[in-house]
Amino acid sequence: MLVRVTADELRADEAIAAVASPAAGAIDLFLGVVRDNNLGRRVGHLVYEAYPSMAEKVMAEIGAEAKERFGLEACAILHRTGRLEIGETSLLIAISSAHRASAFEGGRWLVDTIKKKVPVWKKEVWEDGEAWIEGPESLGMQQAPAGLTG
Amino acid sequence: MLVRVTADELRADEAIAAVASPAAGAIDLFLGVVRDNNLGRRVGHLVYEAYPSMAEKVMAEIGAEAKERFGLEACAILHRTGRLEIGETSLLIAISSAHRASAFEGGRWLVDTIKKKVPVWKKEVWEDGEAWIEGPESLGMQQAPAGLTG
Amino acid sequence: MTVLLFASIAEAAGARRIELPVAAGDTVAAVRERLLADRPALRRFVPTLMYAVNEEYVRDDAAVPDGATLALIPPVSGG
Amino acid sequence: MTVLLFASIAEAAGARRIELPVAAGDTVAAVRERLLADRPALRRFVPTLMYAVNEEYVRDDAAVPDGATLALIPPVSGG
Repeated sequence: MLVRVTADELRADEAIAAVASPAAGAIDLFLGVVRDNNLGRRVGHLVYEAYPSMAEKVMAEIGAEAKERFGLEACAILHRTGRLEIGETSLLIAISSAHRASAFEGGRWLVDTIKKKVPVWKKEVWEDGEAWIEGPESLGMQQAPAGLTG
Repeated sequence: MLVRVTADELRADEAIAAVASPAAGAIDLFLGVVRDNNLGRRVGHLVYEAYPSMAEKVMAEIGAEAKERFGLEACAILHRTGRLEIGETSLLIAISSAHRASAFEGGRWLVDTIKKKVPVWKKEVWEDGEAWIEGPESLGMQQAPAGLTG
Repeated sequence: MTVLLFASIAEAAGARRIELPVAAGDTVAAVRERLLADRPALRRFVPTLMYAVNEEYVRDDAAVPDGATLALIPPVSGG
Repeated sequence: MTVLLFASIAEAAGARRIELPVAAGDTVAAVRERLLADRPALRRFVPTLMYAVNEEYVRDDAAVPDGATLALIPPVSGG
Protein backbone atom coordinates (compact mmCIF):
# COMPACT_ATOMS: atom_id res chain seq x y z
CA MET A 1 0.00 0.00 0.00
CA LEU A 2 1.30 3.44 -0.93
CA VAL A 3 1.26 5.79 2.07
CA ARG A 4 3.39 8.90 2.18
CA VAL A 5 3.81 12.17 4.05
CA THR A 6 5.83 14.49 1.87
CA ALA A 7 6.66 18.12 1.18
CA ASP A 8 6.56 17.40 -2.56
CA GLU A 9 3.61 18.03 -4.86
CA LEU A 10 1.07 15.17 -4.90
CA ARG A 11 0.51 13.58 -8.31
CA ALA A 12 -2.82 11.98 -9.19
CA ASP A 13 -1.25 9.71 -11.81
CA GLU A 14 1.07 8.15 -9.27
CA ALA A 15 -1.83 7.34 -6.93
CA ILE A 16 -3.90 5.87 -9.78
CA ALA A 17 -0.99 3.69 -10.89
CA ALA A 18 -0.46 2.54 -7.29
CA VAL A 19 -3.99 1.08 -7.05
CA ALA A 20 -4.17 -0.46 -10.54
CA SER A 21 -5.49 -4.03 -10.50
CA PRO A 22 -6.89 -6.25 -13.27
CA ALA A 23 -9.86 -7.04 -11.01
CA ALA A 24 -10.72 -3.35 -10.45
CA GLY A 25 -13.71 -1.93 -12.32
CA ALA A 26 -13.76 1.36 -10.44
CA ILE A 27 -11.18 3.78 -9.09
CA ASP A 28 -12.17 6.65 -6.85
CA LEU A 29 -9.76 9.49 -6.25
CA PHE A 30 -10.21 12.23 -3.71
CA LEU A 31 -8.16 15.41 -3.57
CA GLY A 32 -8.32 17.74 -0.61
CA VAL A 33 -7.54 21.14 -2.08
CA VAL A 34 -6.63 24.49 -0.47
CA ARG A 35 -9.56 26.82 -0.97
CA ASP A 36 -9.55 30.58 -0.80
CA ASN A 37 -11.96 30.95 2.12
CA ASN A 38 -13.01 29.27 5.35
CA LEU A 39 -15.91 30.34 7.57
CA GLY A 40 -16.03 33.69 5.83
CA ARG A 41 -12.31 34.38 6.24
CA ARG A 42 -10.21 35.02 3.13
CA VAL A 43 -7.38 32.45 3.23
CA GLY A 44 -3.95 33.45 1.88
CA HIS A 45 -2.24 30.10 2.18
CA LEU A 46 -2.02 27.10 4.50
CA VAL A 47 0.87 25.49 6.33
CA TYR A 48 0.59 21.77 7.12
CA GLU A 49 2.63 20.15 9.84
CA ALA A 50 2.75 16.41 10.53
CA TYR A 51 4.19 13.85 12.89
CA PRO A 52 5.44 12.07 9.79
CA SER A 53 6.43 8.63 11.02
CA MET A 54 3.28 8.21 13.11
CA ALA A 55 1.11 9.74 10.37
CA GLU A 56 2.33 7.15 7.86
CA LYS A 57 1.75 4.38 10.37
CA VAL A 58 -1.82 5.53 11.10
CA MET A 59 -2.50 5.99 7.37
CA ALA A 60 -1.38 2.40 6.71
CA GLU A 61 -3.65 1.13 9.49
CA ILE A 62 -6.63 3.09 8.17
CA GLY A 63 -5.94 1.89 4.62
CA ALA A 64 -5.79 -1.74 5.76
CA GLU A 65 -9.06 -1.32 7.65
CA ALA A 66 -10.73 0.26 4.60
CA LYS A 67 -9.60 -2.62 2.36
CA GLU A 68 -11.05 -5.12 4.79
CA ARG A 69 -14.26 -3.23 5.54
CA PHE A 70 -15.20 -2.39 1.93
CA GLY A 71 -13.54 -5.28 0.11
CA LEU A 72 -11.25 -2.96 -1.84
CA GLU A 73 -8.56 -4.09 -4.25
CA ALA A 74 -6.03 -1.48 -3.12
CA CYS A 75 -5.69 2.00 -1.71
CA ALA A 76 -3.15 4.80 -1.57
CA ILE A 77 -2.99 7.72 0.86
CA LEU A 78 -0.67 10.71 0.46
CA HIS A 79 -0.55 13.86 2.58
CA ARG A 80 1.49 16.92 1.83
CA THR A 81 3.21 19.14 4.40
CA GLY A 82 4.69 22.61 4.35
CA ARG A 83 3.33 25.75 2.72
CA LEU A 84 0.45 25.19 0.26
CA GLU A 85 -1.08 27.82 -1.96
CA ILE A 86 -4.73 28.11 -3.03
CA GLY A 87 -5.60 25.29 -5.43
CA GLU A 88 -2.80 22.96 -4.32
CA THR A 89 -3.57 19.42 -3.17
CA SER A 90 -3.00 18.64 0.50
CA LEU A 91 -4.52 15.15 0.63
CA LEU A 92 -4.71 12.59 -2.15
CA ILE A 93 -6.37 9.23 -1.77
CA ALA A 94 -7.02 6.60 -4.42
CA ILE A 95 -8.92 3.38 -4.05
CA SER A 96 -9.70 0.61 -6.49
CA SER A 97 -12.55 -1.84 -6.23
CA ALA A 98 -14.44 -4.33 -8.37
CA HIS A 99 -17.56 -2.12 -8.27
CA ARG A 100 -18.29 1.56 -7.91
CA ALA A 101 -20.49 1.43 -4.80
CA SER A 102 -17.64 0.21 -2.61
CA ALA A 103 -15.20 2.58 -4.33
CA PHE A 104 -17.30 5.62 -3.37
CA GLU A 105 -18.21 4.35 0.10
CA GLY A 106 -14.64 3.33 0.85
CA GLY A 107 -13.33 6.67 -0.39
CA ARG A 108 -15.71 8.60 1.77
CA TRP A 109 -14.90 6.53 4.85
CA LEU A 110 -11.16 6.87 4.24
CA VAL A 111 -11.25 10.65 4.03
CA ASP A 112 -13.48 10.96 7.11
CA THR A 113 -11.24 8.64 9.11
CA ILE A 114 -8.00 10.27 7.99
CA LYS A 115 -9.34 13.63 9.15
CA LYS A 116 -10.16 12.20 12.56
CA LYS A 117 -7.03 10.18 13.27
CA VAL A 118 -3.92 11.09 11.31
CA PRO A 119 -1.54 13.40 13.24
CA VAL A 120 -1.44 16.30 10.78
CA TRP A 121 -2.33 19.91 11.52
CA LYS A 122 -3.03 22.92 9.38
CA LYS A 123 -2.46 26.57 10.01
CA GLU A 124 -4.47 29.17 8.14
CA VAL A 125 -2.60 32.29 7.16
CA TRP A 126 -4.64 35.40 6.32
CA GLU A 127 -3.59 38.86 5.30
CA ASP A 128 -3.73 40.03 8.93
CA GLY A 129 -2.96 36.99 11.05
CA GLU A 130 -2.83 33.24 11.34
CA ALA A 131 -4.16 30.39 13.45
CA TRP A 132 -3.81 26.66 13.86
CA ILE A 133 -7.08 25.02 12.90
CA GLU A 134 -7.40 22.23 15.41
CA GLY A 135 -10.04 19.76 16.21
CA PRO A 136 -12.91 20.37 13.82
CA GLU A 137 -13.14 16.69 12.95
CA SER A 138 -11.30 14.90 15.71
CA LEU A 139 -13.41 16.51 18.44
CA GLY A 140 -16.63 16.82 16.46
CA MET A 141 -16.57 20.56 17.23
CA GLN A 142 -17.40 23.44 14.98
CA GLN A 143 -14.30 24.34 12.99
CA ALA A 144 -12.77 27.24 14.87
CA PRO A 145 -9.26 28.56 15.37
CA ALA A 146 -7.49 27.27 18.49
CA GLY A 147 -5.88 30.60 19.31
CA LEU A 148 -5.85 33.68 17.14
CA THR A 149 -2.65 35.58 16.75
CA GLY A 150 -1.56 38.60 14.76
CA MET B 1 -17.95 22.26 -18.72
CA LEU B 2 -15.60 19.70 -20.22
CA VAL B 3 -17.57 16.86 -21.86
CA ARG B 4 -16.02 14.61 -24.47
CA VAL B 5 -16.54 11.31 -26.26
CA THR B 6 -13.21 10.27 -27.70
CA ALA B 7 -11.20 7.30 -28.94
CA ASP B 8 -8.11 8.74 -27.22
CA GLU B 9 -6.80 7.72 -23.82
CA LEU B 10 -8.47 9.58 -20.93
CA ARG B 11 -6.10 11.61 -18.75
CA ALA B 12 -6.88 12.24 -15.10
CA ASP B 13 -4.74 15.38 -14.98
CA GLU B 14 -6.75 17.01 -17.73
CA ALA B 15 -10.02 16.37 -15.89
CA ILE B 16 -8.60 17.68 -12.60
CA ALA B 17 -7.36 20.85 -14.32
CA ALA B 18 -10.77 21.32 -15.95
CA VAL B 19 -12.57 21.51 -12.58
CA ALA B 20 -9.99 23.62 -10.72
CA SER B 21 -11.55 26.51 -8.80
CA PRO B 22 -10.22 28.73 -5.99
CA ALA B 23 -13.44 28.03 -4.06
CA ALA B 24 -13.06 24.24 -4.29
CA GLY B 25 -11.90 22.39 -1.17
CA ALA B 26 -12.58 18.92 -2.57
CA ILE B 27 -12.20 17.20 -5.92
CA ASP B 28 -13.63 13.76 -6.52
CA LEU B 29 -12.51 11.74 -9.52
CA PHE B 30 -14.07 8.54 -10.68
CA LEU B 31 -12.55 6.19 -13.23
CA GLY B 32 -14.51 3.36 -14.76
CA VAL B 33 -11.88 0.78 -15.60
CA VAL B 34 -11.99 -2.37 -17.75
CA ARG B 35 -11.75 -5.34 -15.44
CA ASP B 36 -10.75 -8.87 -16.31
CA ASN B 37 -14.00 -10.57 -15.37
CA ASN B 38 -17.76 -10.04 -15.33
CA LEU B 39 -20.35 -12.40 -13.84
CA GLY B 40 -17.77 -15.17 -13.77
CA ARG B 41 -16.73 -14.73 -17.41
CA ARG B 42 -13.07 -14.01 -18.19
CA VAL B 43 -13.06 -10.77 -20.21
CA GLY B 44 -10.45 -10.36 -22.98
CA HIS B 45 -11.21 -6.78 -23.92
CA LEU B 46 -14.16 -4.40 -24.39
CA VAL B 47 -15.36 -2.41 -27.37
CA TYR B 48 -17.31 0.77 -26.65
CA GLU B 49 -19.60 2.35 -29.21
CA ALA B 50 -21.35 5.70 -28.79
CA TYR B 51 -23.79 8.02 -30.46
CA PRO B 52 -21.16 10.70 -29.96
CA SER B 53 -23.03 13.96 -30.61
CA MET B 54 -26.03 12.91 -28.53
CA ALA B 55 -23.81 11.40 -25.83
CA GLU B 56 -21.98 14.71 -25.39
CA LYS B 57 -25.28 16.57 -25.27
CA VAL B 58 -26.71 14.23 -22.62
CA MET B 59 -23.45 14.38 -20.62
CA ALA B 60 -23.62 18.19 -20.62
CA GLU B 61 -27.24 18.09 -19.40
CA ILE B 62 -26.40 15.61 -16.64
CA GLY B 63 -23.37 17.69 -15.62
CA ALA B 64 -25.47 20.86 -15.41
CA GLU B 65 -28.09 19.06 -13.33
CA ALA B 66 -25.39 17.71 -10.97
CA LYS B 67 -23.93 21.21 -10.48
CA GLU B 68 -27.35 22.57 -9.61
CA ARG B 69 -28.47 19.65 -7.44
CA PHE B 70 -25.27 19.32 -5.35
CA GLY B 71 -24.01 22.92 -5.52
CA LEU B 72 -20.81 21.90 -7.28
CA GLU B 73 -18.15 24.29 -8.50
CA ALA B 74 -17.53 22.41 -11.76
CA CYS B 75 -17.59 19.01 -13.35
CA ALA B 76 -16.03 17.18 -16.28
CA ILE B 77 -17.25 14.00 -18.00
CA LEU B 78 -15.22 12.03 -20.54
CA HIS B 79 -16.08 8.72 -22.15
CA ARG B 80 -13.81 6.68 -24.32
CA THR B 81 -14.86 4.62 -27.35
CA GLY B 82 -13.27 1.85 -29.40
CA ARG B 83 -11.27 -1.11 -28.18
CA LEU B 84 -10.16 -0.98 -24.54
CA GLU B 85 -7.83 -3.42 -22.84
CA ILE B 86 -7.98 -4.59 -19.21
CA GLY B 87 -6.99 -1.75 -16.90
CA GLU B 88 -7.79 1.04 -19.35
CA THR B 89 -10.17 3.83 -18.35
CA SER B 90 -13.54 3.95 -20.15
CA LEU B 91 -15.22 6.69 -18.10
CA LEU B 92 -13.59 9.58 -16.30
CA ILE B 93 -15.50 12.11 -14.25
CA ALA B 94 -14.16 14.91 -12.07
CA ILE B 95 -16.10 17.22 -9.84
CA SER B 96 -15.05 20.05 -7.60
CA SER B 97 -16.96 21.37 -4.63
CA ALA B 98 -16.43 23.55 -1.58
CA HIS B 99 -16.84 20.51 0.71
CA ARG B 100 -16.24 16.79 0.45
CA ALA B 101 -19.76 15.57 1.21
CA SER B 102 -21.19 17.12 -1.94
CA ALA B 103 -18.14 16.06 -3.96
CA PHE B 104 -18.71 12.38 -3.09
CA GLU B 105 -22.50 12.53 -3.37
CA GLY B 106 -22.35 14.44 -6.64
CA GLY B 107 -19.78 12.03 -8.05
CA ARG B 108 -21.88 9.03 -7.16
CA TRP B 109 -25.02 10.54 -8.66
CA LEU B 110 -23.17 11.54 -11.85
CA VAL B 111 -21.82 8.05 -12.48
CA ASP B 112 -25.18 6.41 -11.75
CA THR B 113 -26.98 8.83 -14.05
CA ILE B 114 -24.43 8.56 -16.87
CA LYS B 115 -24.83 4.79 -16.83
CA LYS B 116 -28.60 5.14 -17.14
CA LYS B 117 -28.87 7.84 -19.78
CA VAL B 118 -25.84 8.37 -21.98
CA PRO B 119 -26.07 6.56 -25.36
CA VAL B 120 -22.94 4.43 -25.10
CA TRP B 121 -22.77 0.66 -25.37
CA LYS B 122 -20.15 -1.89 -24.52
CA LYS B 123 -19.39 -5.24 -26.06
CA GLU B 124 -17.56 -7.87 -24.06
CA VAL B 125 -15.09 -9.96 -26.01
CA TRP B 126 -14.05 -13.31 -24.52
CA GLU B 127 -11.73 -15.98 -25.78
CA ASP B 128 -14.65 -17.88 -27.33
CA GLY B 129 -17.23 -15.26 -28.22
CA GLU B 130 -18.61 -11.80 -27.66
CA ALA B 131 -21.82 -10.02 -26.69
CA TRP B 132 -23.25 -6.55 -26.39
CA ILE B 133 -23.95 -5.85 -22.72
CA GLU B 134 -27.16 -3.90 -22.84
CA GLY B 135 -29.50 -2.63 -20.26
CA PRO B 136 -28.05 -3.54 -16.89
CA GLU B 137 -28.50 -0.02 -15.57
CA SER B 138 -30.96 1.62 -17.91
CA LEU B 139 -33.56 -1.10 -17.42
CA GLY B 140 -32.74 -1.95 -13.83
CA MET B 141 -32.24 -5.55 -14.95
CA GLN B 142 -29.58 -8.01 -13.91
CA GLN B 143 -26.53 -7.46 -16.10
CA ALA B 144 -26.80 -10.10 -18.81
CA PRO B 145 -25.71 -10.33 -22.43
CA ALA B 146 -28.33 -9.28 -24.99
CA GLY B 147 -27.50 -12.02 -27.46
CA LEU B 148 -24.60 -14.42 -27.26
CA THR B 149 -22.60 -15.14 -30.36
CA GLY B 150 -19.54 -17.22 -31.20
CA MET C 1 -35.35 10.91 -42.99
CA THR C 2 -32.38 9.18 -41.40
CA VAL C 3 -32.60 6.30 -38.95
CA LEU C 4 -29.47 5.57 -36.90
CA LEU C 5 -28.84 2.13 -35.40
CA PHE C 6 -26.35 1.22 -32.70
CA ALA C 7 -24.72 -1.73 -30.97
CA SER C 8 -26.73 -5.00 -31.09
CA ILE C 9 -29.47 -3.76 -33.42
CA ALA C 10 -26.94 -2.24 -35.83
CA GLU C 11 -25.04 -5.52 -35.89
CA ALA C 12 -28.24 -7.49 -36.50
CA ALA C 13 -29.36 -5.09 -39.25
CA GLY C 14 -25.94 -5.02 -40.88
CA ALA C 15 -26.40 -1.25 -41.09
CA ARG C 16 -25.81 1.78 -38.90
CA ARG C 17 -27.80 4.21 -40.99
CA ILE C 18 -30.95 3.70 -43.07
CA GLU C 19 -32.73 6.34 -45.13
CA LEU C 20 -36.52 6.10 -45.10
CA PRO C 21 -39.35 8.21 -46.50
CA VAL C 22 -41.42 9.98 -43.86
CA ALA C 23 -45.12 10.86 -44.25
CA ALA C 24 -46.85 13.88 -42.70
CA GLY C 25 -47.96 13.03 -39.17
CA ASP C 26 -45.64 10.03 -38.80
CA THR C 27 -44.81 8.97 -35.27
CA VAL C 28 -41.69 7.18 -34.08
CA ALA C 29 -43.72 3.95 -33.90
CA ALA C 30 -44.95 4.37 -37.50
CA VAL C 31 -41.40 4.82 -38.81
CA ARG C 32 -40.21 1.88 -36.74
CA GLU C 33 -42.94 -0.36 -38.15
CA ARG C 34 -42.04 0.68 -41.70
CA LEU C 35 -38.44 -0.25 -40.99
CA LEU C 36 -39.38 -3.61 -39.44
CA ALA C 37 -41.65 -4.55 -42.32
CA ASP C 38 -38.57 -5.32 -44.43
CA ARG C 39 -36.45 -6.58 -41.51
CA PRO C 40 -38.51 -8.90 -39.29
CA ALA C 41 -35.38 -10.20 -37.53
CA LEU C 42 -35.06 -6.82 -35.80
CA ARG C 43 -38.43 -7.13 -34.05
CA ARG C 44 -36.90 -8.92 -31.05
CA PHE C 45 -35.12 -5.67 -30.11
CA VAL C 46 -38.35 -3.64 -29.83
CA PRO C 47 -39.29 -4.47 -26.21
CA THR C 48 -36.16 -2.77 -24.86
CA LEU C 49 -35.59 -0.05 -27.47
CA MET C 50 -35.51 3.62 -26.61
CA TYR C 51 -35.80 6.39 -29.19
CA ALA C 52 -34.27 9.78 -29.82
CA VAL C 53 -35.43 12.32 -32.37
CA ASN C 54 -32.78 14.89 -33.19
CA GLU C 55 -30.76 13.73 -30.16
CA GLU C 56 -33.58 14.08 -27.61
CA TYR C 57 -35.10 11.02 -25.96
CA VAL C 58 -38.79 10.68 -26.94
CA ARG C 59 -41.55 8.10 -26.50
CA ASP C 60 -42.70 6.12 -29.52
CA ASP C 61 -45.84 8.20 -29.90
CA ALA C 62 -43.77 11.34 -30.58
CA ALA C 63 -44.04 12.99 -33.99
CA VAL C 64 -41.15 12.71 -36.43
CA PRO C 65 -40.66 16.00 -38.29
CA ASP C 66 -39.56 16.02 -41.87
CA GLY C 67 -35.79 15.73 -42.19
CA ALA C 68 -35.42 14.47 -38.62
CA THR C 69 -32.85 11.96 -37.42
CA LEU C 70 -34.38 9.06 -35.50
CA ALA C 71 -32.03 6.97 -33.37
CA LEU C 72 -32.94 3.45 -32.25
CA ILE C 73 -31.28 3.13 -28.88
CA PRO C 74 -30.75 -0.24 -27.22
CA PRO C 75 -30.42 -0.16 -23.43
CA VAL C 76 -27.28 1.83 -22.77
CA SER C 77 -24.26 0.30 -21.04
CA GLY C 78 -21.58 2.96 -20.87
CA GLY C 79 -19.40 3.74 -17.90
CA MET D 1 12.62 10.17 27.56
CA THR D 2 11.61 12.39 24.65
CA VAL D 3 8.44 14.48 24.50
CA LEU D 4 7.38 15.70 21.04
CA LEU D 5 5.15 18.76 20.60
CA PHE D 6 3.26 19.80 17.51
CA ALA D 7 1.31 22.69 16.00
CA SER D 8 -0.25 25.11 18.53
CA ILE D 9 1.35 23.62 21.64
CA ALA D 10 4.78 23.50 19.99
CA GLU D 11 4.42 27.14 19.02
CA ALA D 12 3.33 28.11 22.54
CA ALA D 13 6.18 26.11 24.13
CA GLY D 14 8.76 27.44 21.68
CA ALA D 15 9.99 23.85 21.37
CA ARG D 16 9.14 20.77 19.34
CA ARG D 17 11.14 18.34 21.42
CA ILE D 18 11.84 18.27 25.15
CA GLU D 19 13.95 15.71 27.01
CA LEU D 20 12.65 14.74 30.46
CA PRO D 21 13.65 12.19 33.08
CA VAL D 22 11.17 9.33 33.53
CA ALA D 23 10.62 7.45 36.79
CA ALA D 24 9.64 3.80 37.10
CA GLY D 25 5.84 3.47 36.88
CA ASP D 26 5.31 6.91 35.31
CA THR D 27 2.08 7.42 33.41
CA VAL D 28 1.47 9.81 30.52
CA ALA D 29 -0.35 12.11 32.95
CA ALA D 30 2.61 12.11 35.37
CA VAL D 31 5.04 13.07 32.62
CA ARG D 32 2.66 15.75 31.35
CA GLU D 33 2.36 17.27 34.84
CA ARG D 34 6.15 17.33 35.23
CA LEU D 35 6.38 19.16 31.88
CA LEU D 36 3.65 21.67 32.84
CA ALA D 37 5.21 22.44 36.21
CA ASP D 38 7.82 24.55 34.42
CA ARG D 39 5.51 25.77 31.64
CA PRO D 40 2.14 26.80 33.13
CA ALA D 41 1.16 28.61 29.92
CA LEU D 42 0.75 25.22 28.24
CA ARG D 43 -1.98 24.09 30.64
CA ARG D 44 -4.73 25.58 28.47
CA PHE D 45 -4.01 22.92 25.82
CA VAL D 46 -4.64 19.98 28.15
CA PRO D 47 -8.43 19.68 27.75
CA THR D 48 -8.14 18.79 24.04
CA LEU D 49 -4.77 17.00 24.00
CA MET D 50 -4.37 13.44 22.80
CA TYR D 51 -1.28 11.34 23.50
CA ALA D 52 0.84 8.81 21.66
CA VAL D 53 3.54 6.62 23.17
CA ASN D 54 5.92 5.25 20.56
CA GLU D 55 3.49 6.31 17.81
CA GLU D 56 0.41 4.58 19.26
CA TYR D 57 -2.51 6.58 20.62
CA VAL D 58 -2.91 5.96 24.35
CA ARG D 59 -4.98 7.38 27.22
CA ASP D 60 -3.28 9.50 29.83
CA ASP D 61 -3.28 6.67 32.37
CA ALA D 62 -1.04 4.55 30.13
CA ALA D 63 2.45 3.66 31.36
CA VAL D 64 5.46 5.34 29.78
CA PRO D 65 8.31 2.83 29.40
CA ASP D 66 11.89 3.89 29.81
CA GLY D 67 13.28 5.42 26.62
CA ALA D 68 9.80 5.95 25.16
CA THR D 69 8.76 8.83 22.92
CA LEU D 70 5.65 10.62 24.14
CA ALA D 71 3.84 12.86 21.66
CA LEU D 72 1.45 15.60 22.78
CA ILE D 73 -1.14 15.70 20.01
CA PRO D 74 -3.50 18.65 19.61
CA PRO D 75 -6.77 17.87 17.79
CA VAL D 76 -5.73 16.88 14.29
CA SER D 77 -6.79 18.87 11.23
CA GLY D 78 -5.26 17.22 8.20
CA GLY D 79 -6.99 16.53 4.91
